[in-house]
Amino acid sequence: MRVRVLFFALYRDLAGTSELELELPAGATVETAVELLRSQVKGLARLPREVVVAVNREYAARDTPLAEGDEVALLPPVGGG
Amino acid sequence: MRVRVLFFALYRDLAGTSELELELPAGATVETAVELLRSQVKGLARLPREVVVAVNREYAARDTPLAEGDEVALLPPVGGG
Amino acid sequence: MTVRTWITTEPLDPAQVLACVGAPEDGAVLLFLGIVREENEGRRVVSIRYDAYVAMAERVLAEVAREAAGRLGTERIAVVHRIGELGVGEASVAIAVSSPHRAEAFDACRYIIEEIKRRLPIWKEERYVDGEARWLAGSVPPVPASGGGAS
Amino acid sequence: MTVRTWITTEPLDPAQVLACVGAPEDGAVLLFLGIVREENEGRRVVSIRYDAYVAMAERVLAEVAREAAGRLGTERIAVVHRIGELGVGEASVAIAVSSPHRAEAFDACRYIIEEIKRRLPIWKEERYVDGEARWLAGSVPPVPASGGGAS
Repeated sequence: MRVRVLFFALYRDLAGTSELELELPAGATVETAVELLRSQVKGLARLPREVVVAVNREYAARDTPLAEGDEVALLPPVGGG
Repeated sequence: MRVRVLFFALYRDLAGTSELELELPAGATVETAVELLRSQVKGLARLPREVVVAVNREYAARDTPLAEGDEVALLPPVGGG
Repeated sequence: MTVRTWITTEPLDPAQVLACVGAPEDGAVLLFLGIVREENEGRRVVSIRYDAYVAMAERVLAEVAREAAGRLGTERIAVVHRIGELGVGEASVAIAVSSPHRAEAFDACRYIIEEIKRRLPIWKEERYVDGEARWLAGSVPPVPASGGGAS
Repeated sequence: MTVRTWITTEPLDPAQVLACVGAPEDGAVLLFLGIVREENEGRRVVSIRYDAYVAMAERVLAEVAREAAGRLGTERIAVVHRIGELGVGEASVAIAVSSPHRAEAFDACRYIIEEIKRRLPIWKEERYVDGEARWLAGSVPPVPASGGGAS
């Protein structure tokens, strides 16, 4: 399956892009996606362990299962105001 | 000595005036003035015990000594906002 | 810039009060408005007449604002209290504060309105749709325990 | 009247946000403004660039405001967050609430700004007079402990 991955702020700087498509094995979770990105995308090897992930615009746990077409966002620690 | 007495809100309604001059004996305190007013001014016999008094625009204790020309105000419980 | 407090019979202008505060080092601005409500204790209100011991209210309001400045850490405070007859929806009090951080702004703004309700020599006569009017119960302000003998 | 929240790149207008709240039954109106400060952690700031995951920030901001409405007891809440490049003294966030009594207004307004700082997917890149820029450290938002197995 394929998901759409978004990068913001510092993680966009690390990834060198704001967005990419990622091919994942069946049964993949958020954790699978993060580890794949870490190994496949130059710059993301430095992604910290505490990376926050949102799936379809909701904060998501590491074991959240992913589905075809999901929007997966990698977020540095946040804060408006 | 003479002091100027001011009445506000409900106490002005009770006194039937917003202001009067009061002649006091030497050594008079706030308490002296309140008791004199209570006995001399029709309507002020109903003045409650908890009457708040300000002398020269400062909240004052009952034993505060008064002086010639003081501005003594009888205030119902207050509250702006 | 310094603490500004005043009493007025004119309608309040929130923008004017806000314009009294703010500085390059401030990250938080807070504006509070107290408004005449259409209902109080189950009765339909037409207006409230605010009576004041003006000279003393000006003094106490300035004192409250100075105390709040101590909590706020800045002098950027503006407080205005309106008196006279106010209709439903009209503002009786406007408080603006600004400070580098928000915690102090919330604390100081809240302090000012609480002390206004506790200590300001102002009285409210509420007027109802049925034509009746009554003085609202106030609170007994803090009074010194003793005048301390002869002055 | 209902809760209103939005994200914009335009300068904020406090009067517009204030105008979104207020009702005849309300006695308290509170307006909070968050402002770009000229100094942070001892460094002289020129501007802050606010980056956002806009679609999600809109969703989270609406969620925060709905939670605040539960505390406030009214739906009279307006919150706007600005993004893009903001100079010193410009407002990044404006929050207005109104309610019958002041305690709930202070509580709800404070809740909204705290949750905005804790949960809103927005990031700040601070730019300094020396030409340097850096992403400010944010906070880790509350994330569900488990995705709960297959969906």
